[in-house]
Amino acid sequence: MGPVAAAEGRRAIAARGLSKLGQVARRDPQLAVSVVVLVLAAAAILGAGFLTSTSPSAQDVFHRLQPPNWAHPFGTDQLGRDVLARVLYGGRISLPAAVVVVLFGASVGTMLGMLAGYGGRTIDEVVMRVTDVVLAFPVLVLAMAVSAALGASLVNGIIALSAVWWPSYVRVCRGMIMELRERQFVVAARAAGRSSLNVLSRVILPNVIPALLVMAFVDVGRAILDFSILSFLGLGIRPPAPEWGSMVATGVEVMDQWWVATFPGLAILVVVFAFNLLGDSVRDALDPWVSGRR
Amino acid sequence: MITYVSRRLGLLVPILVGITFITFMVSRAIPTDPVVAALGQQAADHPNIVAAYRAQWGLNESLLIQYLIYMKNLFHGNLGQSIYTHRPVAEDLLSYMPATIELAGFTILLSVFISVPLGVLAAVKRGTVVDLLVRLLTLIGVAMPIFWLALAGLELFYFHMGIVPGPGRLSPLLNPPPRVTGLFTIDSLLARQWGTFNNALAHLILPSLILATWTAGTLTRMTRTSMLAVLPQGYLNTARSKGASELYTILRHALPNALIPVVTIVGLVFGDLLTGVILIETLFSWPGIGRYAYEAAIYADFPAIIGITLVFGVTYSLVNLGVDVVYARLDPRIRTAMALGRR
Amino acid sequence: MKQDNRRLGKRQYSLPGAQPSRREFLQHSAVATALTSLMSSAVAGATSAQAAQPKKLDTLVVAVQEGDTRTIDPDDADELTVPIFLRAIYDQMVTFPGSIVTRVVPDFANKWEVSSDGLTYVFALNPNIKFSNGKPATPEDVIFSYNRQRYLKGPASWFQDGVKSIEKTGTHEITIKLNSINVDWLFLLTSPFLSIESAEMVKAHGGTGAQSAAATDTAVAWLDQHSAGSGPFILDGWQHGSQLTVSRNPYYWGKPAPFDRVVFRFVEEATVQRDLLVRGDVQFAMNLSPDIAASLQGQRNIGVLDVPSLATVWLGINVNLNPALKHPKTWEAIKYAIDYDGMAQLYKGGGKPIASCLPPGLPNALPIDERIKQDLSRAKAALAAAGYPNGFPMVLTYASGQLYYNVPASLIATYVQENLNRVGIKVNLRPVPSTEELTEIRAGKLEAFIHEWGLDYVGWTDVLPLFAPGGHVAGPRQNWYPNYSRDAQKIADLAKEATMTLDPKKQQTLCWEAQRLMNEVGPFAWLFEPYIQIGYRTDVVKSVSTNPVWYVDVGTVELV
Amino acid sequence: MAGTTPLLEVDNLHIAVQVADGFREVVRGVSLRADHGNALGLVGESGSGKTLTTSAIVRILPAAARITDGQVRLNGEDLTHASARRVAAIRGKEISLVVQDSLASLNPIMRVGKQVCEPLLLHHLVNRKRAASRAADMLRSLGLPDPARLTQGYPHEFSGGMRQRAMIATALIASPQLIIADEPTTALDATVQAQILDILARLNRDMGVALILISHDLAVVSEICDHIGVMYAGRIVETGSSRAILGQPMHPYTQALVESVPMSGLPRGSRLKAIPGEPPSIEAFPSGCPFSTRCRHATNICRQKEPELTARNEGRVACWHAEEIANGAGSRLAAVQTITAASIEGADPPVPRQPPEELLRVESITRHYRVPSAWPFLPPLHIHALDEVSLTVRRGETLGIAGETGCGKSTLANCLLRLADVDSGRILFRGHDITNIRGEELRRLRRYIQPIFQDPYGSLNPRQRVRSLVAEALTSHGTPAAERENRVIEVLQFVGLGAHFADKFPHELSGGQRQRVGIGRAIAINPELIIADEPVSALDVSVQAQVINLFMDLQRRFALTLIFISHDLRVVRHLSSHVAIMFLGKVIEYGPAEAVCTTPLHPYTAALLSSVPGISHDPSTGRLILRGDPPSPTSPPSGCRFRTRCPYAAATCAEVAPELQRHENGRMVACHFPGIASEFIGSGEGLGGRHQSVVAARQA
Repeated sequence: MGPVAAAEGRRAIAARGLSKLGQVARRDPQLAVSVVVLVLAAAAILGAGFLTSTSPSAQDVFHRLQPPNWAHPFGTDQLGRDVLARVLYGGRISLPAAVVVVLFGASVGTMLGMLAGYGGRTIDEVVMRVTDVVLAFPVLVLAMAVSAALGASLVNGIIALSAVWWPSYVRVCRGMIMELRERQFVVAARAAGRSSLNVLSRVILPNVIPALLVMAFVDVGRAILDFSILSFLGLGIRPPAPEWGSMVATGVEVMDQWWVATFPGLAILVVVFAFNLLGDSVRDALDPWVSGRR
Repeated sequence: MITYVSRRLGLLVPILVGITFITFMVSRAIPTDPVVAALGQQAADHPNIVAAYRAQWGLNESLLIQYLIYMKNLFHGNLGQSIYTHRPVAEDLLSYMPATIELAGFTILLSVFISVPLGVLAAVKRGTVVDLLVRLLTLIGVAMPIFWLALAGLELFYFHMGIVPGPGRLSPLLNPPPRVTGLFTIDSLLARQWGTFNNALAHLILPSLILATWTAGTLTRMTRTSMLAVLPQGYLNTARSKGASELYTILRHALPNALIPVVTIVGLVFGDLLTGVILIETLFSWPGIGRYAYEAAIYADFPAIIGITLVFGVTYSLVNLGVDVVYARLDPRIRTAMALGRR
Repeated sequence: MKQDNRRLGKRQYSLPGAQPSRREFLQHSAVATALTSLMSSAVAGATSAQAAQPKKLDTLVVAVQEGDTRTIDPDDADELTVPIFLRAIYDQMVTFPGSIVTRVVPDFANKWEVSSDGLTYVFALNPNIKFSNGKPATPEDVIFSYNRQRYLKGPASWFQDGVKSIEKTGTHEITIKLNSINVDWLFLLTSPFLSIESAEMVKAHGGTGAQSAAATDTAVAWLDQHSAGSGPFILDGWQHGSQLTVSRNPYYWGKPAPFDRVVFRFVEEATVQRDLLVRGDVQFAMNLSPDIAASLQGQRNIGVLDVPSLATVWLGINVNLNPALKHPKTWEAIKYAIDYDGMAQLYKGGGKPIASCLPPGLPNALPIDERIKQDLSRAKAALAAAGYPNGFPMVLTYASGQLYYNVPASLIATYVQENLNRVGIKVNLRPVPSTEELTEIRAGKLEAFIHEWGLDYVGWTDVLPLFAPGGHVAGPRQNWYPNYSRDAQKIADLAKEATMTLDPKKQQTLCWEAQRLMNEVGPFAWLFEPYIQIGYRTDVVKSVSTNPVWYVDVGTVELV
Repeated sequence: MAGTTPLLEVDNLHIAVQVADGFREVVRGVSLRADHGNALGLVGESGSGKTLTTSAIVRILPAAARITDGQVRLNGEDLTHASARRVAAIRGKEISLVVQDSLASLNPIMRVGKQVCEPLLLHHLVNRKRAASRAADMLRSLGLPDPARLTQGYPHEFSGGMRQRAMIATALIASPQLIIADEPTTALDATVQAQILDILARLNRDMGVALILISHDLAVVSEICDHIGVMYAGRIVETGSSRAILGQPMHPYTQALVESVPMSGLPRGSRLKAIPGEPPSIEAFPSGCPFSTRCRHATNICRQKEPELTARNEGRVACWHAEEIANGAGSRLAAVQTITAASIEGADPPVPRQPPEELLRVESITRHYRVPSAWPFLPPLHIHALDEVSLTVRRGETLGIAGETGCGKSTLANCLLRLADVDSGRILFRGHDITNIRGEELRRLRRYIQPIFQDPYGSLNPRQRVRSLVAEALTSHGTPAAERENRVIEVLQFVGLGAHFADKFPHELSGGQRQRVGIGRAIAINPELIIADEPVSALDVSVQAQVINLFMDLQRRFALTLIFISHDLRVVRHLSSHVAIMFLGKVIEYGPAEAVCTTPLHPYTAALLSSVPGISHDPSTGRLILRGDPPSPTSPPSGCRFRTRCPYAAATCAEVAPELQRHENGRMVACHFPGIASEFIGSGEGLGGRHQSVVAARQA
């Protein structure tokens, strides 16, 4: 199969995916809800400047810890900063950070998984042993250790999570490749005279990637949550940058002023929920395979 | 089976070596002076104390040698001294472990008791309002930032409503039961201290309920999925064709089969649980490894962090080994495969 | 004695601090605020209490952070969390009269004489004191305790460094000779780390005061679960992460406590401590955050005690790293750019402004109205004079997760950052784990930092000389040495002279002059003195003595 | 018919199934009767509604299906409206079910014994202990040698045949009056299928249990049923006695079904009368007579109005043209017989003077699989997939390879395709040793050898369009794009798909269409050898015939050399010039197809032939029914591997493994007593008696 055919294939997949999505949306209000929520959230985060004229870092200690009011719909925090502005601008950190973590983890994991699944026994053994080691790490403890070692900052938080994010992709990717290798259409592709690299890149991968994409989708939600945990523990980000987890953490000190912790907490809940909902629907619609993730 | 287990245990060794190696190297990446960190300022000013310490941990040697020395000490049960608590890490771990085991164990129990009926119900009533509700609830559970939920829960149920006891493992007015297992519930039962038992149990409820929002969310979803996979199976129709009632068919034929894959998920969920434990123990003043881990991370207390990763790693691996063994006990197909393999 | 008292900048729950005395109240000291507020609220509680059935309380519960408590052995411990426990079970040679920390009163010793050269101290011991095993105390017990601390070579052994010899010079008399003059030595003896335990009891469980103690002493573990003291309570046991329990000492020589037991319940979260207190599950909450304490003010049956910590939080500048920060004018800009009054909004009752490195509770502190106040035009002028009219970038390091007592470091740092940004100084905040921060500060590697200095013992000599050029703090950490400038040399000389001066009046003049000069040309911005805010149940507790060292002396609690 | 109440009466049953946009009736007015001692067969292709109908009898319908009209009466009692409790009380006790997939139908984690006796316990017929012994008894009576072991074991530990017997035991244990067997032998090997059918026949005959047997295979049904109903698109289109249905089918569909099976009588290579098109999907039944779209007799009325089932001759038929067709077609049976006679005389392929070039030569290749155990770190299992197999294929020949599950035929295919490596031995293609070639050389070989796979679903990449699938080999071997496109169209048209199929994705195709794509892909590059592994076994009967015809077109048009692998000896025989019979990794017989199939030399070949459910079979003649199941390939028996199942095995068989030895007429056989069984096959009656006595003697 030449590049033309490959392109065709990809376009076909995309077209199929889209039409499938369209069908699902009609039948599946769940999907519609999640998409709407995410689009609204994205719009709010991107358009933060339009929704509020307050800077997320502007302090006013003489109006600190004000309950929600017209000037500050979500109230103010300990330094008198506007919680609404911080929640909105915080999304600009939480979301991209999670996406980067998942992108990194997914690509590294997929590459290693391909190596393990297609590179022969020795490579497989080595990769899988290393993966086992990282898998046996409690994710958060390792991330905490990395973060503690490198110091708290956005980049280090991302590094810390990325460092522990890839193993599940190795496992899934390897498992799928191992299974696909034995499938008849792959055997058929070999019999047609494709080289093994060609079989991997043109036949196996296109069948692996959609499943991994769905998995990555769900993972963005998880990554937001984990990043917020890291920040909550004071390891994810430096002040005064707004990040949802760290905002909840500061709210811990002032539980009586419920708004300080509640709004960023809700932001996490809503966005992660929407991602899970979305991943769920897409998974059901596109690929029953991913559900066997292990 | 025995060979299998011992092989798996053997495999733990490289995993543990890997874990300690990585954590050790990470710990050496930070600029903290291990001597100052471990000994404190006063001692750090005394050259002979410093020299003795450096010798004990080989701090003048190369990193690899330091690691080997660390492993040698580890082999003798010496994990070093915690920078934060100033106590030997091994001693800390031992004293904190039971609290975590109790919390995690209770959470798993609670999750299973919540998830299995919910998951079965949702699967059997697939597509109905019940199913939708269960799915929404579990999704919310999975998406919930539990540190936030914990705070809200404490504020609401303890502080405002007073229907659960406050943080900690036991009311301050009670003495812990005589230590046998270190689990207050079990120890108090052994000592027949019913009041203490009730109190310890009451203290477990809120933190484990909150922890369980995560685990139960995942488990319910798995139970549902697994049950949905079992429901169309031919043997259920076989059972019905034998004259079995619907309830009998679900409970005796479908459920046992559906639970088998769920068991393997418990192992995975356990990983999440360890994460949750760090947050919940910190927020609930629960004197366990999770809180220890939090403090250790905050203070870059690497001797403790290595110890904690070891404990977590071993626990995680052991739990998953146990899960696989249980899995094999439950599923005769796997058992056969193992028996064949041995031959 | 150049110790960082904070070994590692732990979360500052417990610091050595100001303290209370057991029975004696003075109304005149600067520290008396806490006591007064306590008394007034106690009185209010008592009068308006309409005698709400004084239910009999037999267990006093104190919510406190366990922190880094490593041992309860008074000769081995040095952690800042321990004094509250030690004070409940042991006596010291002398102690403070209640909350007053400017003079000492008898405790183990009835009376004492100091030789004119200030090197020999003769103590007459109180013959009525008995240990918890019923045996009377003797000079041997003192000697044993001090020697054991010295020879255990634990982290607290430096307390004995200045001691040349200890001898029994009578049935109830002991003579201690020092190596050199220490104007604060009697104050040092109040430290709970210098508690006196029964030689007989400790020896019976493997303790020794011999030179080989470091290798042969095996009593530490026993002392973690038992006590051998003469204080109002006996240690019942200590469960890590859970609680520490003491019960009434039947042989106590003073007034017996009005309850049987005290449970120190370890609760790390301030909100949780608050919850426990409000619900009445505990009678004291030791670690309230300022906002929580503020929210408790005026609540029914709840009182809040503000106890000065005698610690200093300051912004320190290393005069040698960032080129912009080599110029004293930029220091001045920083000092005048910070809005100290606004900061007070943040720490609320959890702190008070300070005028210099010496908190107002210590002798020789600069009067508080001489403190620096925000002056933006002066700050900008200083920047221009330094050649940075548009400001400059700098990195400000602090210990992430640390609390200055109960004020989060990150809150203060974020605030300072914004203040400095207003005059154009672009501050990049750098939170690091406290261990790392301490390592880097000690190595003089941080161009600017916010840090807290706590006392090893109550005495101005543990502060001022260290901040003077070339001192333990100013020298290695900030690279500010006497040869930096003529003013620096002068400050160093003034400080040195003060420590040699026995005349209080002259001492004070010298100290004030040094502090004023430091405020003018020093690389410091004094931020505040943290306060410990302690919540208590006014429906149960009538009065208690508080103190910067052991915060609450549970032996002095009077019930309603 | 009237007067007595029949045991079971299905009356005008309608069942609707929920589809994307509402309910669709998929069973439309089916009526049936079953009585004690009767055996009713229901035949139909996938989607004909036969399984739904029988499920509805016991009210075990899929969640999406509803009974919309009609009644099911058991001894006069209406089950369609009975309470769930009442129906449950009848299931297992009055009516039992035996279904197709015994592995899926047994609870994998429950001991077999417990499952067998469960009906007794559920109906509170006996106590637990007694139930267990009854289960063992029942299993023993079904000819299972060691019932105790079976009852204590789990389903996966046993072979398909044993499981199916356990299922039958379960169905029987509460002594029901009616057994419904839904495709009870479909997944089983031919020899095992014969065993199971034998059991069912005896039940019906000897114990008087009423039987409803459902199958897609008319041959299977005709073996034991006295009455047959043919279903199409949710209706019964014809019903009557077995003899009538087979001998004088009145409905064109029935006729086509009868003719589309390659029976022993048909001359090799003759085209089968395949039904065009595929069974209608339940999403859209055609209007009018649903068969009209595929019927060569269809007229306007057929397309407009659906015919009623009306009595005609002995049976009933739903066809507008039944009369003409019945008259026109005449007695097919007679025709078949004459053809048979003719073909046997002249069937021997013209023996070419000069044997054509040897295209492929296999010299004693051996392949042992290491199957990793299900758990890590356990030693792998060794499966003796191929043991010293030697073969020769000449240009233009079609070699058929037949054998049961696990005999190694697929492994052989993979080795020949060089998709799997061999442990020892040599493979020569056109004289070149290709045993160990790799890389570019191997890739070039692919141009000459192409595979066709069994599973039309699994063998096409779901992400590729038909065009790129068919062009795959061309692309890989550098054919220019323009030429490629032409070739794709050409090939698609040849395999009977229009050019417009090039843009479709596999999931848009039906099973038959997919398999055509699979074939087109293989021939696109004009290979010299095609290896087809079970290419028709996943297809519906009528579609199967189309594909077989396609293969014959291939042979004729391209003079292809073909290796055709199948478990179905009927198909192999029909297509092949030569056959090789495999048993447990060995070729045990080889020779010209017709000769091997008429005079088998190896008892196993004889047994395979004998177990083919033949429509023309006379039920009174005996069959060579083998004992037990094929032995495990992980530990083959000593000596002759067939001996444990061979009715003729002697002492020497256990000691000496027979070599594959030449026989006359280019035949080869690996047996110490070649021809011992073939005496019976040809000589008509009397055989059965002797077989059975031999079998009985061995079993005793």
